[in-house]
Amino acid sequence: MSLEDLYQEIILDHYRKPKNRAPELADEDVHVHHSNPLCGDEMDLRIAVADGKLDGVVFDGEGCSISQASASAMTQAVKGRELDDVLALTEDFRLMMHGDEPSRPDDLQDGIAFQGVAKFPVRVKCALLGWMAVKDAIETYQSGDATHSVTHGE
Amino acid sequence: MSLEDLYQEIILDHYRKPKNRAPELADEDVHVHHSNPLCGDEMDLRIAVADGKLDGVVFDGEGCSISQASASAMTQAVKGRELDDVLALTEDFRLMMHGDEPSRPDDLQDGIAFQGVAKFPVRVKCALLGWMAVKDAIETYQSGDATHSVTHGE
Amino acid sequence: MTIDVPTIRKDFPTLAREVHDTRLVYLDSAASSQTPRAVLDVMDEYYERYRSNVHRGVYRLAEEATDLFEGARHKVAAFTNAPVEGTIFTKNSTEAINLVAYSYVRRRLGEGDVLLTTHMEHHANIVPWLHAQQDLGFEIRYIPLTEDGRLDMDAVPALLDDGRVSFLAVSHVSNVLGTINDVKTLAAQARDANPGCRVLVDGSQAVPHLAVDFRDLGVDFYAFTGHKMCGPTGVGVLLGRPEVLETMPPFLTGGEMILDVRLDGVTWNELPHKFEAGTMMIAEVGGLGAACDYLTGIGMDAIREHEKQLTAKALDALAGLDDVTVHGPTDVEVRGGAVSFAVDGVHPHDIGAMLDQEGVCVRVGHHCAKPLMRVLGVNATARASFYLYNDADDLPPLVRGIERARDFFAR
Amino acid sequence: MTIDVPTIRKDFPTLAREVHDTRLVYLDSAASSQTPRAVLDVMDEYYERYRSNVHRGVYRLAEEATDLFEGARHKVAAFTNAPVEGTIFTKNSTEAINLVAYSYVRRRLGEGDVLLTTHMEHHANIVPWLHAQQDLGFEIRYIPLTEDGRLDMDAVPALLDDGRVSFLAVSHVSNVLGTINDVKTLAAQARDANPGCRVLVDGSQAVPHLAVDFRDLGVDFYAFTGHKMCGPTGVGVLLGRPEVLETMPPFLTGGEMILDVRLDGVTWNELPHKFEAGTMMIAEVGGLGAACDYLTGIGMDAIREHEKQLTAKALDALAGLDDVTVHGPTDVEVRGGAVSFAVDGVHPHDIGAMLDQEGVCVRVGHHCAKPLMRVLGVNATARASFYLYNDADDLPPLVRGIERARDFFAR
Ligand SMILES: Cc1ncc(COP(=O)(O)O)c(C=O)c1O
Ligand SMILES: Cc1ncc(COP(=O)(O)O)c(C=O)c1O
Repeated sequence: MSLEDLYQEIILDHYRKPKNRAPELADEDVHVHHSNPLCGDEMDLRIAVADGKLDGVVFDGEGCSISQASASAMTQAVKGRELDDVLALTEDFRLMMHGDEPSRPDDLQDGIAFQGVAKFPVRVKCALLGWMAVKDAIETYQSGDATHSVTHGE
Repeated sequence: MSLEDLYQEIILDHYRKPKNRAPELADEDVHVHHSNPLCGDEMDLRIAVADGKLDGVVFDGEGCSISQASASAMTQAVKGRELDDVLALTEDFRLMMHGDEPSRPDDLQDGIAFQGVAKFPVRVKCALLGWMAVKDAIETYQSGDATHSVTHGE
Repeated sequence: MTIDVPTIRKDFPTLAREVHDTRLVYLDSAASSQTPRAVLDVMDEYYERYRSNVHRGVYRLAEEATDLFEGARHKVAAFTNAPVEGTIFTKNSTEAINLVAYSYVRRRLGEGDVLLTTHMEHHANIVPWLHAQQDLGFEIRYIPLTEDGRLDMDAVPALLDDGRVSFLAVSHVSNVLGTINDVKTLAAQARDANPGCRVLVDGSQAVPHLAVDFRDLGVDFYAFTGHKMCGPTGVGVLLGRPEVLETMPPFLTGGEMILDVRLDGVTWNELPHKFEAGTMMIAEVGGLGAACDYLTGIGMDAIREHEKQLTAKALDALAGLDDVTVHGPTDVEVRGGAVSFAVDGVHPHDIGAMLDQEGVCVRVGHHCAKPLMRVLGVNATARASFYLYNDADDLPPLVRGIERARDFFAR
Repeated sequence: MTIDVPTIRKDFPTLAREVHDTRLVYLDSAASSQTPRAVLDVMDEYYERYRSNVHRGVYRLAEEATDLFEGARHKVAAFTNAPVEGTIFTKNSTEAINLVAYSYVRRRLGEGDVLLTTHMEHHANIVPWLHAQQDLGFEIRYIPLTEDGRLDMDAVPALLDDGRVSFLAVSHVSNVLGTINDVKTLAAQARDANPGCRVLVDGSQAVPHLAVDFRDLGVDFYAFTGHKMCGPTGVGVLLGRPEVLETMPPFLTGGEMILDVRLDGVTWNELPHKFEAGTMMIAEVGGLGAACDYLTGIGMDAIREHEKQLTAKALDALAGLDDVTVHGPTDVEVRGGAVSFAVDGVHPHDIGAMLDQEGVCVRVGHHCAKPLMRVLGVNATARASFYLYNDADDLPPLVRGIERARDFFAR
């Protein structure tokens, strides 16, 4: 698999024009900070919840094209869904990164473009960063907290 | 060089019928204990000094044929000599064990038979044990003490 | 499930050698084993095809090197039925045991605590405790031995009785006596007496020769070394229960084992990386993975059975010699293939030198087990040890050399 | 005294490889160097001809293995002009530094003491001190950097002024900035301020690239690592002044490093063995000896001169690129061949991935120097690093890849 397959047009688009990238979110319920110090990636993710649904989600931070694009695609795929549904979708994405076929390819929306990343083990962490952050944000919300900070390892 | 060269008749003789091997010495001035724990050799050496000369020397202990035979040959070569002369002869033997030609082959007496040991690095320590003990005993005497104990390393 | 030794011997380059114009008979695998071609090939391939550093390299070579390294971790974990995140690479058994000494024993034990060990330990499993004791003042107790060199299990309850034993360090198989210890039972007894007691097993002489199941033993730590199990020099392993490892501070610190370093503090990496500092022995870990494959291919049960039979023959042969005494158990069900012996009136050094003339490599000395030597009442022993590439053809040169030494030296 | 790179390249098997259908351009020697055939041959010969354990074996193979091992010690000592008994083998630089952390710093420093280091250290030369500080509470001070990434020598007197600096830990050459530090002057200054101050130099990036003279530097400890200097993985070195090593307790304990073990006490072995516990990395030490021979054959001065010229060309080429910034000194007289750079708007990960497509291996990330990253105000850098087998032909693929990454990713 070549680099061109990794950096597909869809991914580059999200990297160049990220969706829902912002330093603030109106009605923010939870703010999490995730970092991947081994790569030098840092991500702030904010969510707003309404009626058990993910009403708003924005991310901000620094990282490689894969981590930024994946976070962007993630926000589109999860917005408006039930919280538990987002958790399930996150798990689907995670398994895809470990080489499984996704069970909900349509729901992943542009996230499906990242399937090829599974072939580049060092980049899997990058693609997962945003998804792990949203999962953590929801769990933080469910446990009644408003902020959380996570450092990812190998 | 073969094992037969190492275990020459002279060496075997000293091993089978050691000279000056005894647990005690009349008029003992100094008693040293030397061990070579890596081989499991233990040696007690006793000297008696009269008129600046080595009047008596005996050894006792446990060890391989080389260490026992070498100590036996040593006692014959050093007995009756001036203390400083014994130290010099000891140095000659030590250098021989490191591959040099001995400068006083005749004075070493049967000690010369151990020249071949230099080719068997692991056995050099064995051959040296008695010589190092007599050197230490004289130095102990010269410093005014009566006993000393030494553990040899690599 | 039998072993075809002539075929196996072909895998080991050194065994084709002659010394002193005679066939090499290598009976020193307890000190270090031979290494098969398959292991050397894996290391050569690394050096010749994708020599590079592991982890986080974004280029092809580094990915291949990482696959070799982490793939080997999975192999070693599978080989010993241990959790992958509790499979930590060290340079040898000794470092593995020191890791536990520094990050567990020195952090947890103090006055009033007791560390229990045995009279048959290798220095690697005793000096770290004596050294820590000098600084911390805990008590060390020793399980004594029976006449025939087994642990005296009858003495154990009294040693555990006061509930103060908070660490048990015991070898799985003795490198001098060959004794196989029932470490599973010992670990259970120690925990019965004190639920907080942690157990370390020195498996240096077990993993090469027996099928070891870390999870089944129910111990906290298990150390072994690559160079005795058909692997290369320079690599060892500490297996640890992740729950326990999690609670321990790191040992060696530096690169690779941290997630973040600020001048006011450090975030340790996740298991197992937290305990692997600096650039690891990449080729050697790869080689150890290949050694696991090699041994698995032959079968650990087959190896054990083969060694049992060969050891029985060796014990028989030695029993037939005048003036020769074997240390350790004579029942091959409870012993491995390390056979220490004494020849009346002949120093082990002289036995070893004479055996060398017959092409036979044995180890002589204290075998890094001075306390055991004192118990046996000797300064040194000669030791022949067997592995999968030895067979009954290796026994006549051994017997011949012993007889020659006896006749030559005995006074 | 010039270097014939095409001929030298033939010594390194991996360099003949192609990746992604293009010639491999290995620019990651600061992470780990390639290993020449001559080094591999020595290790293979050990495994194929005299595989056995060292020290005190009375048979031929063990004597040969001991000669390899101790012979290599003499080679390494000569290569760095260090005393043989102060030449200690470890598994890597990190362990060498930890040895000093455990057996010196943790035994001697306490509240009121100051350990002085710098803002450019590799984690190996900072995390051990931070970790010890957590337990012992001494103070750590940092020598700051100038704008162009050199140590700010003007700041040093004030840092030493109160006479409380009792340990100085500094790298000889930076793995990120390439900076060569004047460690001889620093050591003298530290001792002037406090005669009892001990100095450790992390020479991991120096020994591979410069002629290092341990005695001339006048430092107490000097650490380096085999895998960056044409040697194998799994071996490192601590050089130490014997007078200082004598006063230190051992670090790792077990077999080989003791003379005697009684249940009530231990007699440590003589230097250097006191600090070498357990079975050592025998093949790897042999390989490191061969690496010293190999580098000596080419000449360390010639290597340094070659790298200086090549680095100058590389700095020129990068200076000609828009949006590319080089970290660290631009004067090749005071820097080695590690060149870190940033491309505006492109994350180092993406640079590395794109360079891989051109066959170019560079390292991206924090290079185990997080504190330095903070000083530079970045999360990561891309780093190309040069060695004796690189030449100007390797620069066009590097430039091409950087341009491609910039054009592809820059927003
Ligand atoms: C400056 C410096 N110090 C220390 C190290 C650590 O060396 P090792 O990983 O071999 O222990 C390195 C390399 O990684 C380095 O570049
Ligand atoms: C029982 C036992 N424990 C520990 C060791 C130490 O192993 P290493 O020297 O590889 O650290 C050995 C072997 O020397 C051994 O036989």
